[in-house]
Amino acid sequence: MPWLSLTVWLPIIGGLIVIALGDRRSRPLALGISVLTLLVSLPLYFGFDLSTPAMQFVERANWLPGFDIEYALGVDGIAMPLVILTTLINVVVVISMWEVIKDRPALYLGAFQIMTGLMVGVFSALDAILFYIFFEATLIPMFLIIGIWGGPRRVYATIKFFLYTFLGSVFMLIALIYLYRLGGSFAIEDMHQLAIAEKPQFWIFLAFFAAFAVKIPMWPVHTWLPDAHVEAPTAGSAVLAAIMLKMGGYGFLRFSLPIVPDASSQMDTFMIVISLIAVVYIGFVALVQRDMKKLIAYSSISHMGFVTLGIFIAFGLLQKGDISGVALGLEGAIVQMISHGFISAAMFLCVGVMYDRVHSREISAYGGVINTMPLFGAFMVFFAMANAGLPGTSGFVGEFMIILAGFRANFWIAFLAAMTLVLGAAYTLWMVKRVIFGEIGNDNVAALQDVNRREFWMLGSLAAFVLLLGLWPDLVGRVMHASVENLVSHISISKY
Amino acid sequence: MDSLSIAAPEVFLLTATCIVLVASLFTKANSHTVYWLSQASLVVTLLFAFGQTRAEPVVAYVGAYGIDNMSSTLKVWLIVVAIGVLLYSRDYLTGRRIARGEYFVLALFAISGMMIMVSSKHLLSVYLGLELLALSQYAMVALARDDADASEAAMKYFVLGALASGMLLYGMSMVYGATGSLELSGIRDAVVVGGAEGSVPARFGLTFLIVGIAFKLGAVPFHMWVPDVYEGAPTPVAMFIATAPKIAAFAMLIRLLVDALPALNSDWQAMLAILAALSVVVGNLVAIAQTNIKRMLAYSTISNVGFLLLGIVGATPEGYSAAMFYAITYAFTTLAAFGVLLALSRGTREDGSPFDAVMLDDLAGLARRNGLLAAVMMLAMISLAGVPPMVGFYAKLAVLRAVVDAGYTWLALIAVAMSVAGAFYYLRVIKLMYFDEPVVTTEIDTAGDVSAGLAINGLAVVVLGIFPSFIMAACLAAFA
Amino acid sequence: MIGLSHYLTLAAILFCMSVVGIFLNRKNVIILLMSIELMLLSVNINFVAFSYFLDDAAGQIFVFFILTVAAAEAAIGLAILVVLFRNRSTINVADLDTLKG
Amino acid sequence: MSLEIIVFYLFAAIVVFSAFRVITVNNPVFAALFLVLTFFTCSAIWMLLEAEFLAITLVLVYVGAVMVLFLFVVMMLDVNVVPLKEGFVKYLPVGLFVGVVMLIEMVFLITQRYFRDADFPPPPRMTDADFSNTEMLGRVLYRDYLFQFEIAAIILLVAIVAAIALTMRRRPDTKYQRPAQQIDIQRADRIRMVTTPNASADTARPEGGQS
Amino acid sequence: MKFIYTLTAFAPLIAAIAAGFFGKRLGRTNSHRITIGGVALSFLLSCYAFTQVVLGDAPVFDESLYTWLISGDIRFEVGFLVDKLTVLMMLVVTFVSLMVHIYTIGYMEEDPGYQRFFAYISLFTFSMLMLVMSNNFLQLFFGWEAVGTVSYLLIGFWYKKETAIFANMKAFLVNRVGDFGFVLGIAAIVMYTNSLHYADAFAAGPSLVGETMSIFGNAEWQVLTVICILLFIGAMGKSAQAPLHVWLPDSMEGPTPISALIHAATMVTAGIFMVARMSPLFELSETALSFVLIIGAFTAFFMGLIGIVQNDIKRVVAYSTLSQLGYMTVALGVSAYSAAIFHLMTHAFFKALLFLAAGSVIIAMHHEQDIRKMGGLWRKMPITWFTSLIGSLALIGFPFFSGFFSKDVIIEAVHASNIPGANIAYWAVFGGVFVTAFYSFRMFFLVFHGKPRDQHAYDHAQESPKVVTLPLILLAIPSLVIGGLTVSTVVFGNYFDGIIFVDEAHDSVKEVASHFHGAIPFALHGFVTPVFFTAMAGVLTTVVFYLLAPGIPAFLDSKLGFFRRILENKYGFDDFNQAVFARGSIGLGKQLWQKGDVAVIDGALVNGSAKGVGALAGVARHLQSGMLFHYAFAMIIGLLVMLSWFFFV
Repeated sequence: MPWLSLTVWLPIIGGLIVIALGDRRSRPLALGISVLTLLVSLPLYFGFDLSTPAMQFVERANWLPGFDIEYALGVDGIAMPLVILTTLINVVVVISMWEVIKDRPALYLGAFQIMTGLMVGVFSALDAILFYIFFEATLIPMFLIIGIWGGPRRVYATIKFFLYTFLGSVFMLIALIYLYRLGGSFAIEDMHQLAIAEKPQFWIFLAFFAAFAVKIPMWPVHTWLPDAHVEAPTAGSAVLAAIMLKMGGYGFLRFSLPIVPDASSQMDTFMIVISLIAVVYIGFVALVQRDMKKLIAYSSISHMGFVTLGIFIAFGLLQKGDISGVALGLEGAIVQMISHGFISAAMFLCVGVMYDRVHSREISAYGGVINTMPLFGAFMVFFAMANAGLPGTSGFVGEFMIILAGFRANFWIAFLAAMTLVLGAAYTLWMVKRVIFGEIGNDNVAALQDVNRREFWMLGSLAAFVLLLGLWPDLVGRVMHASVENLVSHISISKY
Repeated sequence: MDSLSIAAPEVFLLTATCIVLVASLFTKANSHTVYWLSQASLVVTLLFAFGQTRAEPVVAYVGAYGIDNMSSTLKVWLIVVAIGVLLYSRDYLTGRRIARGEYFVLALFAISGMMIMVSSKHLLSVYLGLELLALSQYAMVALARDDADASEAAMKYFVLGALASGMLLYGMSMVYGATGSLELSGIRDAVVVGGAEGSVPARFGLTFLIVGIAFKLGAVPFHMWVPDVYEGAPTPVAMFIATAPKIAAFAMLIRLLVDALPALNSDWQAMLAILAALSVVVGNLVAIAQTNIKRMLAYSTISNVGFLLLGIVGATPEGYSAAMFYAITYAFTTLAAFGVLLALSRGTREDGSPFDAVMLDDLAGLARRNGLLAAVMMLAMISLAGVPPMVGFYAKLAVLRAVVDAGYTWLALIAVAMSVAGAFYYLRVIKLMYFDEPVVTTEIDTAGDVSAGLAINGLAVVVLGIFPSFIMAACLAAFA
Repeated sequence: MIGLSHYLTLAAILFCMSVVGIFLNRKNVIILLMSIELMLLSVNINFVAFSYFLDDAAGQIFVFFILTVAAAEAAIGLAILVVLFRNRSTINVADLDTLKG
Repeated sequence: MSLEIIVFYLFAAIVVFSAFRVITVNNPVFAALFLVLTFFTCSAIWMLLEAEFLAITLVLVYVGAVMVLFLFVVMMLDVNVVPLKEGFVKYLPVGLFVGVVMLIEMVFLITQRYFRDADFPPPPRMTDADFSNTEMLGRVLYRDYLFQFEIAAIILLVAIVAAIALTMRRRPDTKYQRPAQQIDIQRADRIRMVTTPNASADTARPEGGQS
Repeated sequence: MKFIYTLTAFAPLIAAIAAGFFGKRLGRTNSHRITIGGVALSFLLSCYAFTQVVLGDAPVFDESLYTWLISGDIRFEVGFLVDKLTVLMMLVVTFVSLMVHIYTIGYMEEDPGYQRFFAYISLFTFSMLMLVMSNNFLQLFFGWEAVGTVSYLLIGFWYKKETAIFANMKAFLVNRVGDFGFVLGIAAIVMYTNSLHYADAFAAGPSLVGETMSIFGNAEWQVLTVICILLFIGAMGKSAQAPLHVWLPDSMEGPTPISALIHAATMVTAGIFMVARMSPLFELSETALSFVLIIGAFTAFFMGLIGIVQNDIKRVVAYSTLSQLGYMTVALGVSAYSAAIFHLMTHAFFKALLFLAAGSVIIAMHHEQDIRKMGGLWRKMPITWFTSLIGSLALIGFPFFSGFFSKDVIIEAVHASNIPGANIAYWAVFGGVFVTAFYSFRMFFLVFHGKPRDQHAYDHAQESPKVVTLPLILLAIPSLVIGGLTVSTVVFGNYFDGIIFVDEAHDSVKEVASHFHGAIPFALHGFVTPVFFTAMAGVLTTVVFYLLAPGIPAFLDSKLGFFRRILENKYGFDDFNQAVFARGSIGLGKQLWQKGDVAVIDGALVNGSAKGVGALAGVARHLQSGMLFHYAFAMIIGLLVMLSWFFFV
């Protein structure tokens, strides 16, 4: 079975059908599609061959022979977990908007389904242009989701989001075309084999950087994210944080590192420095946010700083000959992405649960929520703890691995990175203290109803995954070893 | 193949046009007879043109005229786009004091002119085809006789157009003087590569030719007519000018530069590179400041022409086919955008004058008034912005590839950077349609065939974006 | 003896004059149209001269067609002028500035 | 210095002068007349190039038709001539500069350097008594340029259609005669029978009495 | 055995899940039955393990349960190491926990969060067991953080109380500062030994001697020193050593049982346990040991001083805990690991006893915690009074009481040690004895003796129910006897052989052991030491101050108010943290946000460039002037430029 194609196209076509059939039946239909998508994506995990770094479930078809562009899909150990993450989050997100969305639900649900398909496409494309197409195409549904169903400043936020990320990625397009010119192929794996001189490598790296740093996002090109998150509807924020950001990290792993390892190596200090700035600087910024979504958005940036940190300490470690540390950093980055996918989605959905009831995201509009919503409070505290990187939750795993790896590179890298232990706990728990604990803050809070069955299962399933990955990260870890090893072999040889 | 069947589409169309012309005299102002006759003649012409697509390249009429892969493909698309133009125009013209019969007749003449340009193998044929097109267009712009803006636009268009064709002619005369031939093949053989001194007169002529071509395309700094004409002309005419003639102008460019003067490519590559860069920058930048959607689309045209020229800059067959692909897809994408505007332009304003959707704000909340129109417009805008998976992305990809292949990476960087700025104004249209609440909440109903046409047009923007191969294959074959 | 360059120079002078004329004339559209006729004339001189010195009839044929087209162009141009005058009651070039920006 | 040269320079001077006046005079009527002069002298120069037919055509078509059309329109529009001068002087330096630079460049490229007279020797004189420029053109035109000729015809048709479409106005107050309607008339259309209630004997059949 | 150990650790977890998720359905009684059952099972299994490991000489158990993750060549595993140190800890933890569970039935009787509380303390027991039973650093850290989290939840148990939810956040964050160092320490170990497993790390330890790393510029640091100090920073957080002690007094906002369990007996001693566990590493770095010693000494003396001025019954005990933790740390610093663990154990019993007794008083006083409003309670609640007396005597190190043995050994060991800083430390711990005696009996007398200061409360006071007093009694017994029974084996015997490693050069206990001839002679000798006299001096002072001449404290107050204020301000640690760290962070965050993100990045760069483009577009559109001659001019210029091409190219 062409599982990957199914996973890509089922939600896209399903989403179109949802839109076409109109609002009345849209909810069960969308849920069905999302569950079906999840089911067809599961064989990717269970049928995955752990022993090989090669692409698996590969599908190839001639697509644009004139362009030398193939329809080629496949996943390795780096992409596959992200694909599963995408399909999983999709189901949760559909559940999350069940009653919430009233305005044009068919369009809304359909847009999410389409976006899911496109994001799976991003992670499974083996052809650079196919990748680019999916990468860019995801902007359109997200643009509409924020723009149509967003908050009061949605227009500013969504246009900023679109243009920011679009600006970043067009340069990548030029780089891909340039690589085609060098190697005569758009296949990503062929690009990995290319010999590229020093100067072009630098420029290509910069182009990739523009695309992926904006997407992930790194400091200082992060400012679109808080705005987009704040204005997006809950489900939009969840998907944006859970999956869209990962496209940047995935891009670094799939493109920057193996294609231009020498330039990446030259730039690694720079990348590490801005990653650490993201961790520390953004940590402080998150501390003073008054809007819960903004706080979580900043926390996402800070966590993504770990991802880039984990990726780019690889070069310093390679020079030391510390292969084990390299693997630790890279795998840590991937684990961090997966984990953040669950946790940030959960955090945004938690805010959504409250927003649906009180229609405010201001921290000051709450207080003592746990008095009226004990179950919800438990979830919120749990996810907050996970966000703060509590061992036993998935949030800990990636950070721990990256700190371990960072220490091997340089004491101060680990030192600054580890500051997140304090900062992350500070901003998350301070928010929890002000929102969840305390006396009932006002009449709105007093009137709150605890989570209903739908919300319970939505948050509960995410909590289960957070816990599962925290207690047994090897579930994800084992699938990526071979691929990471392969990646290490790519970056450890010069491409000059 | 006998010479008549080589010119069969043109001959048929011209004959049919004359019939339409006569018919228009004897039909009532609000009947659709002329429209259907015109469409019928276009459809038959399309069949003729389609019949030629598999023909062997051949030249007839003492080297004046011929068909090859490029001409047959372009003709098909020209006619397809023209059919769309007429379809979308029909209901607009009803109820407005615009001479309807003449609109169709002149449009058909203009289409003939374009087909002649596309197939020309001779400077004189190029010139005559161009003039046939241009004169029809001048007249069409002025057709709204009571509209002061339309006549101003027509006047500007006319004067600048005449100036440009004067320059083109001057260039032709120089090329003729330098080579002693008016046939494109003769010119090509006469201009010797490498003879630096010897080719100067031809290069001198080339400069003037480029002015003529650039004017027709609307490349900066020969673009000044574009916004004014788009804004001033009645919307159907603006649509007509914005779509099919770009294909014809592209063909003219290929004929004059690639077919006739390939030996001078280093010269025209450099000139076109600068024109392209300027067009992309100016077009995208100034479009941001626009509030009139027609004017905005005009600047969008300018920027897209810049992209089209990028394909030529590389001077490779791939680049030409990329540019050709660009021209074709641009034409039908813009067609969709204008089609929506025309579908919107119905009813009256408060003062009783017919309502024309020309300002951006007229689109506010369109998604709630008519989902189809909004969706088609959105697809067109996304495609023009070059976001995948729309067809506009492939067009941009192809030309960028060509330009990077040719080593003009800096040009590609300028182009994509500006296309991001450009995305802003396309997004603004989507924003107005989808994010804003409508001022007028009445639903908009469109005629069934127009809706179907728009739906197909919008779908084509996506579907051809996902499966562009067959057009691309034809484009590649044109320069194989 | 009169060489080709004499004729070409004469044509170039006419061409430049027409160009300058189009730029300098800010008042009367009709004079713009006349400048364009001058430009076409300069092109015609070129063609006739080349035709003569290349001993090739094609140049003269081209001129023949240019004359034809120019006549048609003049007709349409003047028709537009008339329409314009009816709408605006002026043919002042500087007044044609409604469309801009 | 041969007669040819004198003729050329004389006429060239007139061409340049009159062309200059075309773009500088105030009154469009004068401009048109100077344009006529330019065409005339130009036609003479074409005579030097043995393009007799074109020279005649230029006079006939341009002077006889196009320029008359121009003059006609100028008269019809009855434009106020007085204020047309302002602005001209202001932009003259720029215009002159651009014109002169362009001229220098063009002349530099087209004169002796590239189009050397030596490379383009004048062809042998067509001294045959029965050689006709017109006939030669005719043969070429109708044999080799038939296709283009047809297109030119279409262009003229377009010009006709366009000119009519743009300028012909159906005024609502214009009275037209419709002969068919005039003939196709019924009695009832013209006559209304009126019966007055207090009819007297002498007015009982007024119409009948008249018919 | 694997199954038994797994069950030991997981029984409380299962109970916690049952009570936590299904507490409402189970009801109160069933909930406490299940959790108590779980912990009791753990306790019994711990006893069994004790018999097997200590008495039966079962081999040391060191196996992994499952592989958590593999990355590179580093295996992250979850597994148990059960040796004599572990079983000792297991016994202490499960026993105290069991007592607290039982006590809670009475203490939390009326609380609506009854089931939740049981779930939390069972979860805590599980976490603590995971911590002490770990055989690797990953699981150690897991347990480390888990106990911290449960502590966070329990301090904030009464989530409506503003002070409680402030205290729990503070506790978590301060602990996180410690963890910050701890994680770096683990990272260093992983870096230099390439393993998270204790055994591997200890084996690799000696080979690291002499290896250096650069941290600040070119100054080279001994790797082992860095590792040990980083690890110890973790311990400072958890075991509340100055300056990371600030959370512990505030943690008294939680219910009293958890103060006993978490903030006195078990969790806070995790740091001590950890350092003892890491003795093979710490022994290799004298610098690190000195650091530990100084920090411990400072904490032991100065934190005790603060206890003198506290009036909240629980806070007095809390500062006493700080001080006692300081003693343990001092013991670690002088390589007297066994003494530290020994004191940990005895302290666990008597401090839990003291807390629970305090809780009993609080119940009797209807949740009044101010000792100035108590008095004369000994008549009303004899059991509490008696057990408190035992606890207090143990605390001040009265001979034959268990506290005596552990404390005296520490003081002797410090005296015997030659580690840099031992001199100062000796005077600190010696002085601490007086302080300890003073605050202990100040509280004791104020609460139980003298005249009732609040007659109304006194009238309503009565002895607590059996579920409360039973644990008091059960804890009083070991407080009384455990020291004497075990001192010879645990401290001076070979109990920790092969587990705790002490360098010959540092072996201060050996020096003490040379004077040790059995527990009873040791205790008898205790009556004639300066330490004993000092302690007695402290007790006598309190007798004078608070029983005989209550005017003296007030008089001293008026004379020495300055010192009192210093102590009441806790040396300004809290104010400093609040002003510098809390406000500083918020201020910095605001600056970075408003100036950095909003003004510079977003305002100037992002929106600025967007505005710039917009402005440029606004200007550029004026090129399109609408004038025909300008258009023509543009074309002509374009042509001219292209013509000029020939002259320049």
